[in-house]
Amino acid sequence: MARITAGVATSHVPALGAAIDLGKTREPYWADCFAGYEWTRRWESEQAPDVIVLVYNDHASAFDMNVIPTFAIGCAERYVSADEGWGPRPVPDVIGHADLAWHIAQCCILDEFDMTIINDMAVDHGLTVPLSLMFGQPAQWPARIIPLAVNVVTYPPPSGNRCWLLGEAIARAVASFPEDLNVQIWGTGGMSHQLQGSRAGLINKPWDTAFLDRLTADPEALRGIPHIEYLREAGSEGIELVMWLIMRGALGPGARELHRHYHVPASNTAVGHIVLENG
Amino acid sequence: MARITAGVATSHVPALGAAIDLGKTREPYWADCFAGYEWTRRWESEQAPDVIVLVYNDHASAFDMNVIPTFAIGCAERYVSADEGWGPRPVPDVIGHADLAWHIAQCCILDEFDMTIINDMAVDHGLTVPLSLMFGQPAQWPARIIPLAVNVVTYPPPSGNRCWLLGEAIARAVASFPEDLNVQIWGTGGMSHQLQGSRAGLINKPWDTAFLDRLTADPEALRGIPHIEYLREAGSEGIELVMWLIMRGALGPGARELHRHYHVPASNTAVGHIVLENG
Amino acid sequence: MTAPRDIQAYLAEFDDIPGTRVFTAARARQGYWLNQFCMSLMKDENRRRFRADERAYLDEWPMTEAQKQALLDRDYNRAIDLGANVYFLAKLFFTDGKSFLQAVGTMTGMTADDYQAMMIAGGRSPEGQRSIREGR
Amino acid sequence: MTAPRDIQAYLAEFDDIPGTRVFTAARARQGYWLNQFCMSLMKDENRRRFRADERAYLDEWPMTEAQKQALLDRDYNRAIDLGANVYFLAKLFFTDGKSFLQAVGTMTGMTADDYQAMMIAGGRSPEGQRSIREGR
Ligand SMILES: [Fe+3]
Ligand SMILES: [Fe+3]
Repeated sequence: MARITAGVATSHVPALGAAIDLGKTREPYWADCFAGYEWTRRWESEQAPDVIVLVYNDHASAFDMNVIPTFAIGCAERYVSADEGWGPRPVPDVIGHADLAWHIAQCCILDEFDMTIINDMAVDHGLTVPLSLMFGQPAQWPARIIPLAVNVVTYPPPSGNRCWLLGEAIARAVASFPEDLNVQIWGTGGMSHQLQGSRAGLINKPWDTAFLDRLTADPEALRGIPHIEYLREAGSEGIELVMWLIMRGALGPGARELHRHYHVPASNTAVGHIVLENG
Repeated sequence: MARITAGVATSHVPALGAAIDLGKTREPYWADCFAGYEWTRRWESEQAPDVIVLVYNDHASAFDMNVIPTFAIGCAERYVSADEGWGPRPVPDVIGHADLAWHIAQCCILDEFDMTIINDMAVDHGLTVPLSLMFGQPAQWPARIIPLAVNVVTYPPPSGNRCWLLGEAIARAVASFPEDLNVQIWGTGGMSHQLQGSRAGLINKPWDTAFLDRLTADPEALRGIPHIEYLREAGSEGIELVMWLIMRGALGPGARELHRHYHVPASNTAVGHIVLENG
Repeated sequence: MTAPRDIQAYLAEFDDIPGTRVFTAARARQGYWLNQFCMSLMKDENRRRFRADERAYLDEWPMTEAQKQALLDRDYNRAIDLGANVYFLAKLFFTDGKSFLQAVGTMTGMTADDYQAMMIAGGRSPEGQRSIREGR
Repeated sequence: MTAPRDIQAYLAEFDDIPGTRVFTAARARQGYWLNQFCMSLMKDENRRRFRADERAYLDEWPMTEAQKQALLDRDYNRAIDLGANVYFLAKLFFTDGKSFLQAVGTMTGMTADDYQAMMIAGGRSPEGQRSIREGR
């Protein structure tokens, strides 16, 4: 039986990917930021998950203004890296797990989630930067990936509560998959950042820290945070944090914090990262 | 304030469109079938709805195997007729109501429906045949249309209950739209038909009749019909009837039957049609 | 919530319907390229190229030989067995200038006239066609 | 259900955030072609054509003159006022060989060095930046 063993959350700042691709991770600007992922890289190599349900948002790469799915689940065999304007990132193709992805898609639709099934899409930095952070620069990614793209660009995104509920539905679906698989779920994006206007560069460390604390101390409280609070407190792009709630909703109430990292800045963004053991 | 004044359901058999386009509606094969729409054509011209929320399914026209949205709402200004293999139907472009469509999309997402927003798509016979049935061959369609495409091709489609709940959410959304608009909601597809295999040609008049009866006599009972019952009783393509429940869910409990028509056959299909006054 | 929660039980019931193949994930995956080929026939240019040399056009798609042969033979039941869905196949029906009535009728083993006559007489009865297991 | 049900109230709150334009339906509609133009820069061929003659390439898109001028000027605040979203604009940043840090900094009125220094010092404080109405 497949089981979700852990949840991982991390920012997915494109500059982090560029720093890895260009071999700059030991430069003074980046060293502390990347140091916080070393624990996780060791832990991931021990854990060796078979499949990762990777919750991220497409940043106007696979989806333009013509098709805006709230929840899109990738059921393909393979995904290429998107060309976001400076050529595709030099990373391996992402190999899907079509059996489990279709299983989750079907279960979630029966569970009254209005999924969009995707069989062909390019994946952008939102998905590939977390892979690079956890796995470095391997010839091929060490796990199969199920991309779950959430609209957080065009308003309204799904509510935090809806994200949490989807996480619960994904957990039920994984638990009903007959094959014995070690599955992780990752939530990506955030933490506080704003990429526009006179308020650009906003960072709210106290709010981010409270968010990280509440992932274990009071996760239910996170479900009720309205969009306006993300926007006011964590900046216009901080809304990405609703995606962490899909990850958290998929874990049990007793999930335990194994590792945490918080660093300012990476480009315009507060980098946040946490590893939760399911329980 | 916008208000949903009526619900209309009808089959959307492509051959009905072809019969209209080719001027064959008075031929013996077709005359009785089209006669049942005459009452509605007069009624529609009196009603003069401003906007129609037109629930239909795309038949592998706008959406291929690469993108399969459960609920896709058209927010565009205009939609062209799809080329389904014999050239586009010679019908006017469909003019959207982007203000109301975006309003419904936003409200439904806040209401925790996981909509896919669409800004560019061609519309196939599922949408254009009902327009031809109700409005004939005008130079332009007399109402603005909000296409709502439901996946009933790749399994699982949404449950009947989920469709009903979406109808309720659409009704709340319309009621909160500030402009004074006469809005109808149409549910299309069905009734019993099967387009494959040795069971092709299946028609189940008693089951179809009971379905039509229950739309006013016991609508709540319709919510609970499982997919397998549609498949067994109404044929593999009879599953389209779940779309009628979006229409019915958008009307009040006291909706009243104004008109009904049932005819076998149109091509492979049992044509069903009903007009419900909201209440 | 009235939907069945157990996807295996949900899917298993579909195999109990006589002469019917439900377009499940398994079929959607098997028929992916076949169905994408059908979609390509929505463009007149592609219809022309297909008509000019069916085999050559089919060879541009990564389908199995069996899938290609089913399409060349217009053996729609076989195509559906191999993952086709009728709404995708419809692009081929229409490319051939056939109606749904004509094309679907070929899947029943009946002559076109007999199938048409059955439909005019009220269609195929659901009696005995609902469930293999229960014989109803 | 914790989500606000009243869409007007939901949207109205967004106007209370200093220096922030939320990508609502109204903005998405206004910026449709501008954003679709940006998407076109995901192809190297289009980036080359754009770089060779920006004005001519922009004229292929049904944008307003004001939208085209904002893009020619790389005035990203103005572009966002006219319906752009930053993730679409990013295709232009990258076409120009600029990072998010460089491009976003230009929207603050600060010099690139000052903006970079502010970020290294911990970023912009949210104090006074949360609500115009409440001055907090
Ligand atoms: Fe992001
Ligand atoms: Fe249909």
